[in-house]
Amino acid sequence: MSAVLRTIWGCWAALVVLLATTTGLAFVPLGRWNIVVALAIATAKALIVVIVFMELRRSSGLVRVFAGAGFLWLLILLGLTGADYSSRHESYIPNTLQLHETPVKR
Amino acid sequence: MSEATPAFQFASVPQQREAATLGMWTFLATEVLFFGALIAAYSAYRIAWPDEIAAAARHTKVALGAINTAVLLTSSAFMASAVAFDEAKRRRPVVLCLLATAVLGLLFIGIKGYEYCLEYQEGLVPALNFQLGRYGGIGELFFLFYFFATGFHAVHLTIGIAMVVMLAVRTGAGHPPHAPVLRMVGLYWHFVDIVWIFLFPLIYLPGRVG
Amino acid sequence: MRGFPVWPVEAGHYAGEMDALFIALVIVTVLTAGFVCFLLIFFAARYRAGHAADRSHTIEKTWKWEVGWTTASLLIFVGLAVWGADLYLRLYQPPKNAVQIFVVGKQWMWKAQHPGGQREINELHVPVGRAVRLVMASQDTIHSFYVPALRVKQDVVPGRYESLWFEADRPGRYHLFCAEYCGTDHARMGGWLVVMKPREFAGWLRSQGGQPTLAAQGEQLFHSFGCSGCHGPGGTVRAPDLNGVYGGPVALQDGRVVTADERYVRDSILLPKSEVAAGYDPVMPSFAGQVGEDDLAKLVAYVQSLGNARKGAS
Amino acid sequence: MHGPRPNYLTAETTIRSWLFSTDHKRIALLYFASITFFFLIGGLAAVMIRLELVTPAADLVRPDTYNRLFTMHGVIMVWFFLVPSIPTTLGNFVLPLMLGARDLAFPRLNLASWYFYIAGGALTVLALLLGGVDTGWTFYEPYASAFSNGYVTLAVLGIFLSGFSSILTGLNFIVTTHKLRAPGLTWYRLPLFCWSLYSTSVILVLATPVLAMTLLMLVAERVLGIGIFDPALGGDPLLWQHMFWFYSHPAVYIMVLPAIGIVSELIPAFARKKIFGYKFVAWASVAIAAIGFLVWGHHMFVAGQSLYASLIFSFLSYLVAVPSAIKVFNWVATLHKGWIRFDAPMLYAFGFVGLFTIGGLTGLFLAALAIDVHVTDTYFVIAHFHYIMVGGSVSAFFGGLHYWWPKITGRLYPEGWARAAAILMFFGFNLTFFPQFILGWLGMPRRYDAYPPEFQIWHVLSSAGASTLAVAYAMPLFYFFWSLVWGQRAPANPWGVTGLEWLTSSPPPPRNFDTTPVVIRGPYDYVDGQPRPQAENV
Ligand code: HEA
Ligand code: HEA
Ligand code: HEC
Ligand code: CUA
Ligand SMILES: [Cu+2]
Repeated sequence: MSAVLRTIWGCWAALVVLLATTTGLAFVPLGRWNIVVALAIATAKALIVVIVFMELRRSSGLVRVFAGAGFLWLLILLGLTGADYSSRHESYIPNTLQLHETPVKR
Repeated sequence: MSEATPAFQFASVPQQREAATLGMWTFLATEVLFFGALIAAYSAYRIAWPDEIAAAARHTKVALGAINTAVLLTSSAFMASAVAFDEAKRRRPVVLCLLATAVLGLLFIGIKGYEYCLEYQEGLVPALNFQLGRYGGIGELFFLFYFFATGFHAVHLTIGIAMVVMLAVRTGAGHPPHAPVLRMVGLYWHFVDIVWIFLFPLIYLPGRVG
Repeated sequence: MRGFPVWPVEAGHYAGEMDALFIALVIVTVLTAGFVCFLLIFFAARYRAGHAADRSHTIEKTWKWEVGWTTASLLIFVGLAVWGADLYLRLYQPPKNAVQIFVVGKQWMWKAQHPGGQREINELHVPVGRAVRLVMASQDTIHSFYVPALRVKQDVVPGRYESLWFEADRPGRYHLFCAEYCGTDHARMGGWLVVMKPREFAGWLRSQGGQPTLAAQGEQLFHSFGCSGCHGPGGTVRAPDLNGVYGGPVALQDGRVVTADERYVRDSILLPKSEVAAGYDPVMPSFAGQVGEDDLAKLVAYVQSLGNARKGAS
Repeated sequence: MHGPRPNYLTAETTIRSWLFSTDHKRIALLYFASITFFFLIGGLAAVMIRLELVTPAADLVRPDTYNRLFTMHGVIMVWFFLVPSIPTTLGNFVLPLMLGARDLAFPRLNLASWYFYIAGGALTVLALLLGGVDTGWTFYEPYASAFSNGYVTLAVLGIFLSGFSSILTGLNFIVTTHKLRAPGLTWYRLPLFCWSLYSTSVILVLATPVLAMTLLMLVAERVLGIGIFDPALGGDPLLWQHMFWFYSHPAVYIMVLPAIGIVSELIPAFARKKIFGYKFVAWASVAIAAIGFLVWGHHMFVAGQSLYASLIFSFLSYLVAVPSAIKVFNWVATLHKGWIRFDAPMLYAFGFVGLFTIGGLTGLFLAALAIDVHVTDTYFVIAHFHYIMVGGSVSAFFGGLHYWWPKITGRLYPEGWARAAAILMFFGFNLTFFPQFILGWLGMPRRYDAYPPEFQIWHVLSSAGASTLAVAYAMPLFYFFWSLVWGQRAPANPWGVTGLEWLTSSPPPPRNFDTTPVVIRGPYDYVDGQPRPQAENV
């Protein structure tokens, strides 16, 4: 019992520390790394919540698959949409630099 | 439905519990994509208009946001503790933890409401009194996403609070609903927490440097 | 009713290649669908209940078959995908010497502006045997420029330039449709593509009257919108000289390097803050809402002419 | 057995007992009545469309009316007919029976799902009555938010609500399939209909929420006037297309996978032979569901998305066709050395295989980038998807309906009439939609109420086909009603086939099985054309 509680509140402490870190780092100029760090820390926090609070470590494989599925599919949405957005205004066909179509950057 | 006899469509209580757990996780997967779609749209604009979004995001109240994150994280820890106590069959601490969870949830809503008030006064509400027109529409877009995302989150949280209070009352009055219910509510609560864990850096933290 | 047409007329260099791919696909379809239907009917007849047929030795080990038809399908599919993709990519590689025509779609008409300043509505006159590149914009919602005889189509999304190129190889009048649903008169948003022999085309251009060229009209606007106040000689603000900018690389404030194509010029006018040229202050005001698509085309044409002016020498 | 035993139909008779029933079989019938209603409305719109298109001029209805007709046709046929059709009716009815279960895992959610559906349908019909919507079923932006003057918000909210119905149904099926299988019923002993319903449910659950959120953004944009998708206000119209098709391409597999599942039941049942390559057919469903999420950009080849993205999406579209190929070849191979009978359900199955193959193969035309440039937004696309959705899915739906009709109602339908309808439907269908391939290749754009006269002949043929089709679709309406009153009583297993649903009486008792069956072998176990029951008798 108390061991479980210790884990829970230990994790809580870790979460709060991570929160402080991410808030603090947001004010440190890291260029484009700011967002990367922020999302990495958010992922770490989410993992702690999922694994400990939501007891994924004690759950069956099936439940784990379901827990992962939502996020995996979200990555599909982000990834393939990003495939369009990230390459839309590049010069996709070399040699025709000045005359081929390059849609608006947005 | 009591502990001993499962609902008619189930052969045993464990089967019923597994079904409930699986159902809850499936539901949460749908929720991931529900919020995820909003985040995807937001990300597309964030990539396209980094400066405008950063400029608008600076108008959010980062201190309040951070405090609120801490509040929600703490509530989650209490929720997890409630489940742990329930496993140990200790009713009083369960009720107390649930109440703490609910109170923290309400505190979150309160702080959020206060933020909304401030934002209203500063003229940051899209379509109502938006006054940050300098960002060529993107600032307003940012605040639309802001209100959409935090608003949906708040609705989810309110539902969570209602369920937690109900659980606390029933458990305190001596007839707790059977074990899966507490766990399901717990899963839901933690999920709402996770949504916020992502919203916080996405909404409050951009544009804090420079 | 005019008989049973089954093949669209061909009027573009691209149509032949497209038709070849189409025929290949039809052959694949007829062969596979024919094969499937033949087997369905054959088995149905031979193994109908009550009919005595040899039913011993049914196939038990299935995986050889599975692997067989899976790989066969996959190979055919990859072949078709590559073929289609190759042709598609070429559709987006206009030759450098293409004539450039600005096209604006709006509910519910197509407006075209030729380099010589000629304008037309719901008709587009082009010379045969000459690559034509359309730079298209929409004034309201999405439209789609479609000429079946050329086998080309391009959606025109508001807020940006889209482009399309073709080379017509047979004189005639061909349908021009709007293919993306755009409201009440979507079905009536269209007209004709008129492909003419070069001589006739030149005559047609002349017959449209002697207005200044598009670039010249753009130059006028350049003054009337006050662009020249900054960009012209003796401007009050330090702004880049636009001579020779078009077509070359531009270094941006944030370290990126972009090509100064029509998209860039358009964005510079409407969204000047999004790509600031390196070494300049972002003081250029946005002209969004003040410059319509028609005038934008003229300004772009003018900036283009400035670019060509310098490069023309090389 | 002696005396009429109470079955699920007769156990209770009040209206209340129907409207608040949590019995999956009754809910299936509630759904059945509702989707039939919507099919008729959608069909009526189709009839009006085809009438208008008989002549090149826009002479029957005004252009705005025409635009409202095809929009309501698409919206109703997709969201209120075909997406829910097979899962919520036949799936709802037979899935628990096939699993040897007494009900779905969450019966009350099942009922709630129907109410969501009805509420959504009511809103959409209201939008229709008030004057309709003119955006096309795809609600492309910025037209839908900034230009359309129809009741877009209302219709969109209707679709939004019906989305919850989809999600709840999917969730229920997933959990039920995982947790409520009878003893001995391992995954590889599941009938293939269960596999396909499971795969469908995965799509329902993972794709629908994205549509829901996207629609809400549309409402926000339209009502509040903020530019999420409208470029005039800083938004991006292509974002709408990405998010819409992220749902709507997988949704086309929602519409075909259950049909594929039914056909995988019918073919072994009427060939009296084990299905060829069971595991391949089963996993192909899962593969279609998963890969189907990766191809949505093939609707945007000329929309202005990046060329790189187009290349990826084209390639993946070909990949998703592979599992479909696997299915078709396995169905054909199943017939080899069977004992084939030609009852009406089997005729529909034959029709399905042929028409689905043609529809699918023309999908390959569209996936070939260059061809799509020419035929996108023409009648080629219209023909492509009607071949799969009407020729394929609706045929399979009718096949399944005939197949399980005796189980559902306890009555036999008149076989001769049924075969005649099936054959008429097949011919009517081809007459309606084959000319549209030619029209599309000729360059006839879609969503046109008026067109150049040289296209007329094909339109006339198509309209003639549509009237044939209307007659063919009306026939079952009559003889099914007839059979409810005068039809012969059906035995438990009228077709002499395997499968748990045939072990219980027709119609089944309220809780399906008197004792839970114990499954001893896989499905479709026929020895020399004779069935071997899947479970110890109940
Ligand atoms: C149930 C519905 C359904 C199904 C199953 C499919 C299946 C497929 N669809 Fe279709 N599609 C639609 C419904 C459907 N579609 C709709 C509604 C639209 C238009 C929406 C709108 O704009 O309004 C559309 C539009 C559409 C487009 C966009 C067209 C455009 O607007 O420009 C494309 C492009 O790639 C496409 C491709 C495919 C492909 C590759 C498949 C594949 O999954 C098909 C796979 C099947 C087979 C290939 C047949 C069987 C295979 C064999 C027999 C193997 C042997 C073959 C060989 C060896 C060659 N579809
Ligand atoms: C999902 C299922 C589905 C189904 C089943 C159908 C069924 C039919 N469709 Fe539809 N169709 C779509 C989905 C579907 N369609 C979609 C998504 C679009 C695109 C919309 C858009 O562009 O936005 C479309 C578009 C579309 C068009 C193109 C319109 C245009 O672009 O301008 C046409 C034209 O011929 C058409 C025809 C038909 C016909 C003749 C039928 C027939 O099969 C219908 C036959 C049914 C009946 C005739 C009803 C039964 C009749 C009776 C039982 C008689 C008694 C009843 C009464 C008197 C009410 N459809
Ligand atoms: C207030 C002064 C001002 C006015 C008026 C102005 N510009 Fe500019 N323009 C600038 C400055 C400064 C820059 C460089 C910084 C930048 O890219 O925004 C620039 C950049 C540009 C560029 C990109 C050139 C390059 O080298 O990258 C183009 C093209 C352009 N302007 C066109 C126009 C047109 C067309 C108009 C009139 C409709 C116009 N400008 C009006 C100040 C101005
Ligand atoms: Cu313009 Cu359709
Ligand atoms: Cu698709």
